[in-house]
Amino acid sequence: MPSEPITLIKAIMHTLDQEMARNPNVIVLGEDVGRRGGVFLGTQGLLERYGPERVIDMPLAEGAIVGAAVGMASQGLRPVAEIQFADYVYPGFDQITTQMAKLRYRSGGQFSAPVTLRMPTGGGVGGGQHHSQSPEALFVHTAGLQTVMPSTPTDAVGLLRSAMRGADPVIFLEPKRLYRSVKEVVPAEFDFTVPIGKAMVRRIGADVTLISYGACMLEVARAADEMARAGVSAEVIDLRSLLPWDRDTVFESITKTGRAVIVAEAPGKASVASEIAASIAESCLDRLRAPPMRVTGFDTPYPYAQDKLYLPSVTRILNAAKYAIDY
Amino acid sequence: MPSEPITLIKAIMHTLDQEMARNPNVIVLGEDVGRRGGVFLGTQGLLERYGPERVIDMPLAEGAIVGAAVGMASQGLRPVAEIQFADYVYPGFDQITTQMAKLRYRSGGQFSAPVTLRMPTGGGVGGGQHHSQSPEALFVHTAGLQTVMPSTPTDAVGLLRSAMRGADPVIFLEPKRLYRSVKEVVPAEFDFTVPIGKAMVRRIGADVTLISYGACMLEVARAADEMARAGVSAEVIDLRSLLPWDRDTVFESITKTGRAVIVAEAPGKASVASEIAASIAESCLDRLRAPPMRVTGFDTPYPYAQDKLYLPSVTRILNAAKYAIDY
Amino acid sequence: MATWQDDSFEAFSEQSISLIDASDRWCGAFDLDLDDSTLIGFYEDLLRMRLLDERLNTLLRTGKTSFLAPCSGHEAAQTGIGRAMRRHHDWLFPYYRDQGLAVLLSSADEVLAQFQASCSDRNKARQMPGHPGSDQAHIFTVASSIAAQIPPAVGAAMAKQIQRSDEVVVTTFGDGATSEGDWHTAMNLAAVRKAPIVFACENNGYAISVRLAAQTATATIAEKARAYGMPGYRVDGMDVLACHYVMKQVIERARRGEGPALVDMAVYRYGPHSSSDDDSVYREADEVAAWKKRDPIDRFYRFLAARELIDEGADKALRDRIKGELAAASERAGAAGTAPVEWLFDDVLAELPWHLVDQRELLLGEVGGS
Amino acid sequence: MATWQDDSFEAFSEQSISLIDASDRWCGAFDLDLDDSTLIGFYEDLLRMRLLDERLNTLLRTGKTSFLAPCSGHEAAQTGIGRAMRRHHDWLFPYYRDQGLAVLLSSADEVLAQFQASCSDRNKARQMPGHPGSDQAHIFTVASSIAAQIPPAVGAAMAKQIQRSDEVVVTTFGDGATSEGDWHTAMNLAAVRKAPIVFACENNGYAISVRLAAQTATATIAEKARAYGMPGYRVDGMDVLACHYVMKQVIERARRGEGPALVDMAVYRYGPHSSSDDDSVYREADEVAAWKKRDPIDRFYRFLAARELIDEGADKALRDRIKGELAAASERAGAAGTAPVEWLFDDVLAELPWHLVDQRELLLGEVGGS
Ligand SMILES: Cc1ncc(C[n+]2csc(CCOP(=O)(O)OP(=O)(O)O)c2C)c(N)n1
Ligand SMILES: Cc1ncc(C[n+]2csc(CCOP(=O)(O)OP(=O)(O)O)c2C)c(N)n1
Ligand SMILES: [Mg+2]
Ligand SMILES: [Mg+2]
Repeated sequence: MPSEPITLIKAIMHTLDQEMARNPNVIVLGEDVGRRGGVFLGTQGLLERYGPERVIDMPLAEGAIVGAAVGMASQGLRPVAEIQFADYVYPGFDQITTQMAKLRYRSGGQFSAPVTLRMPTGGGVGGGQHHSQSPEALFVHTAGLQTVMPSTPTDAVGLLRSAMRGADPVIFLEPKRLYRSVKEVVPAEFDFTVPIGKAMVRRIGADVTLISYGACMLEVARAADEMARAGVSAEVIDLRSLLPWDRDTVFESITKTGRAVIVAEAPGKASVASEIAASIAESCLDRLRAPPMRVTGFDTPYPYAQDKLYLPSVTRILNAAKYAIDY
Repeated sequence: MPSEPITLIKAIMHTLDQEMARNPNVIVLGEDVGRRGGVFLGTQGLLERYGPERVIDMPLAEGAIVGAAVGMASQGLRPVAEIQFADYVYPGFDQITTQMAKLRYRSGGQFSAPVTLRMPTGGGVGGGQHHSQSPEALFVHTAGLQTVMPSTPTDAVGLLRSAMRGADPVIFLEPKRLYRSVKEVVPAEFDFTVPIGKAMVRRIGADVTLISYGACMLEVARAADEMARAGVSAEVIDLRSLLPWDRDTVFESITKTGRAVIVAEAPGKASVASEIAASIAESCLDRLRAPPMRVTGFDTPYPYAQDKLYLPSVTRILNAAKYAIDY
Repeated sequence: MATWQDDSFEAFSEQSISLIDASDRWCGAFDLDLDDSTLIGFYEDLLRMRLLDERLNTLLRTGKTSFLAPCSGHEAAQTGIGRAMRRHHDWLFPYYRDQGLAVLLSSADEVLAQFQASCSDRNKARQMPGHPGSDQAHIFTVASSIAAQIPPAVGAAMAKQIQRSDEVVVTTFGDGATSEGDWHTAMNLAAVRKAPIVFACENNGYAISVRLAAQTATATIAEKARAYGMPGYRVDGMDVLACHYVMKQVIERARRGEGPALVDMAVYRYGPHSSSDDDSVYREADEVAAWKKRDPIDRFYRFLAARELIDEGADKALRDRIKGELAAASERAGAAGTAPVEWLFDDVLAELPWHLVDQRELLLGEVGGS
Repeated sequence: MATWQDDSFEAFSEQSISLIDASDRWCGAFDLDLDDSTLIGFYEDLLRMRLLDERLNTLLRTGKTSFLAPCSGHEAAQTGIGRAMRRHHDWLFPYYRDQGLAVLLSSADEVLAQFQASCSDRNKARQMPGHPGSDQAHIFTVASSIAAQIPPAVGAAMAKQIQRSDEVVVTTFGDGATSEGDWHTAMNLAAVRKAPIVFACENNGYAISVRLAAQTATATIAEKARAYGMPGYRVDGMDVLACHYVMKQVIERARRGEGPALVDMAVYRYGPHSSSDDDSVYREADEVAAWKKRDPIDRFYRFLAARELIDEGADKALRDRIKGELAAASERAGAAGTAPVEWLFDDVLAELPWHLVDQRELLLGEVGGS
């Protein structure tokens, strides 16, 4: 790992590089992952270093990408497959749900599919309906998968290592809006990992808990700043893992604040935000001083002209928090 | 419509027949929908009556089935496409989310895709992981779709008519466990419809609201019976439409009972049950006397040997209701 | 004379089909049956496509559009396709690199309005640039997902059969698209149903950075038609007449109810994959230069010049006129204004359900809209 | 003599490949090089598959299994495939009608344990009957979804390349499966990567009720290989020797690194699609009867009898022995007991996350489990 600050996408690239160097079973596959180094440059330099047998430019077929990764994983390899944009995962969805998620279960544990499936997600980049989607709910709903989304370079390193070294498939969602927005020195130790299933309290507070993940952590942080200026103390939780999610950290915070605002840019209906809100309601009712509020993307296809308006804004977060506090 | 009592699957078959007779634009397509009449006989007799141009045995490819239906619908036809089991919808998932759900939006309303996409869902029939799934959450999460699931022959008629005559795509989920379990005389009037978005209060009660849909209505009814015997009065709501769902009916009931138990056999994480629970918590907090409880399928792939144990049992529903009442 | 009553061009020919030879002369086995003004029209179409890319690049630089997948190098294919179709009658199910073809079948106004996310975009500025669509011009609105237009295209063709319409469907896609599952499901379905559709591959040998040899083990896309029992034609995609005549043949064959065909047009992408791409990372400048020597516009200019249908002065005048027209269309698109906030919610469904009404209210409250 | 150093059988031959002629004699262009005990072994395999279906039908009637997709009529194909593979070395990625082949490669005990949802099922009784799998026997556990095994099969073959293993992957599927998108994506990928895999189609001319002519516009499945640049072979699937020798050739070719192949075996499904189907609705009894005249077991019996390798007595003794073995295996599966409740939760992930621990507790509380 470089000792200077690096971006989230560079953190991913370096982690892939290190893991490939360390473990000859690691294979990278996807569209344009070779000479092009990935359209976001997440696999830059890997082809040159590890050759075309381990860095595979795949035909344009997500079903083949996911399916081949499953087959490789079933034979002891450690594939890291890339879907160019999360919006294009659907042609591979059958392979995800039928094979990747269920292979261990249906074979009674004889076979497993420890694939790391990387995909850039989320909007705010002017990409319209097919370069902006956040489909995490579909994966969280599908038993047999683990789903994570880092919001910092350090977490990207730690979660990607956990995914690539773990026993089971991981949907590794990359908030593309953050790819180059933050730089950070990442831990140098080769054994540094972020365990799947653990959230991170980004800011300690007392009045309201803001729960989010991925790119929305930006707006959440800004909202918390504004609230601080107004004398409201917000606790900020970055979920990092969406399934399994860190119930303990969230419930502990709610016990303290009595208020929850869950922020995510995916459409709200039957979403991860719904899941968290429902769980809070189920388990923390007597500690709640206000309804658990969801601030999510609208239940429309992702727009183009109103790209920025679609995303949960700082205002929308503040309004929800204010509602909870004034309740 | 026959004047004697008919099953849910017959209700579907007769409705398709009537609508085909009435509207030459109605086309039925799917695997084995022709001579075989569908593996559950939902399209029995249609080929003989309407010929192979309007009743189309499709090649074994769900992407082609959904996609062709979208293309037909864009040209003014009214396709009713069948997915043989909901578990096999995934190869067609890209066509659903990319085309069917988004065509109207992305074309600014120039084109639309009023496809009715029928599929048998749910477990309890010994079908194991690929003949038992309940993927409604995936559709409810996808903006641009309407999703319904009838639990009675009458609602099957009414909702199918609404779907086939409406302006937009409808995911029409058929609880296969109920296909032949109940018989009912269905309304004879040709104009009888059940509007999409309206729930039905199946039983009026005061102490707790049981909210469900599809095949679980069976266990919910049994649970309500048992509760009645124990002196507890349960209100029972059959959602029928999962998106848009009938917020008014549900919230009104919660206002009265202060308690909600949401029952669905799909896995619970990021599910329709989560959505309803989160919405209740968000909007009815001050009226809640207990946490909104979810009784759902387990977050595992659908099992085989423990088929019946997977489904929300009467006991599990009663325990949740008891918890809410004793809270 | 080319007659469209029989298969004048042979399917699966060893050599790719050309009608303009190395010295830029007609080399068809039949007589050229297009009149002079039609030939000039072809040239104008070719030029308009090239100049459209130029205009779009200007709009990019000035921030008036945000994305471009250039069509330069594909003009002969797109002109050949468009001119073989009955305009506003046959249907196009295009992909994102077909702005040239879209202008030919609709208008510069329609396409530029889409590129500029203008209030005058028939598609209500719902998508990123390069995704036109027009019910009036019979163009199915583009979606970015590769091959996703192809099953609906077949469905539309099946609808035409059922409706006893003589409209034919043409769907276009790149070489990379042929690897997708739904390309296959659609090809297979079309052949089984003998649907009136033509599959036109703008085969530029790359899917972003991935070369054809990493995309498929066949030498051509044309031969893939064998798997479906339909004819496949390999065509010189830098030869507008070859593209046109082959497309015309298979479109009219489809119209007669004789089933679908696959046309594999060997073109080249002069520019990067898109305005977000850097193609120098994965291909050599030499290769680009070699292809440019076969430029379809230059070639056709020489073809016309040899017939004394054009000269430098006329060419210059034509270019100026087209540039003016494109600039004016772009002006009009800009002048129409931008999309209103409410459009975020319209058309999710024909009627907004309660949750969208609520969400619209929330947003309008926030941004102070109507 | 058949040598596997060259392509003895020609790809895309007009006629389908047979090695047993109409009078049940060897008609190969090379000498039969299987010794007598191997030939008898083939016959035993064929019989075991047929008798397995019989046993399974009995189990169905007595409620000891709940579902069956019979393999009767497919025995020559399945025996030919299985005998061409190196047992416990090469990998099978099968589909739901391959119980016969699975027994050949693993054992009757393994397969019957799966059919009976026994505690001794290596797959922990997780699926409906007819979905065997065995890490030990190198059989990838079946999933019901058509064609879903095919991309993973190619991935496994790619793994063998990377691992410098000489294991070859064989994947089987029906004619209907060739219409799915992922059949295509996998075929294409395998050819591009020259992966050591053989695609074996058990082409029975029906996908449930849908005839091949409604499934594809090609006359054979074999010719679809052309779209991928791999050889395709059309084989008489009722001729166990033809199935065997062709499979052997392409498996060894793949092992030598020469790439994948498609084998299209024309078989017939004697029974209904499955125990839930009524095939009389969509096909004529005549057709079934006509195919039964070409029964692969009868034919091979006569072939062996002509060589004096079998007679009625030996046949009867063999059948009795196999029946006994199958009955005993079924007994053992039954005796092992049924799956415990906890199995509902194991193996969702290697370690159960909190929500599954909670759910397991909930269920055990309800049913009074451990
Ligand atoms: C389903 C899907 N996967 C991936 C992408 C990302 N992507 C956009 S264009 C492209 C390459 C397409 O190549 P080709 O079909 O040859 O068309 P060309 O751009 O060369 O004209 C890719 C991979 C996409 N748009 N859709
Ligand atoms: C993706 C998918 N779609 C539909 C089905 C339902 N289905 C089960 S078997 C079958 C027919 C398969 O036919 P074929 O591939 O020819 O195999 P055969 O049964 O004839 O051996 C169908 C449609 C399925 N299992 N998976
Ligand atoms: Mg290309
Ligand atoms: Mg078959």
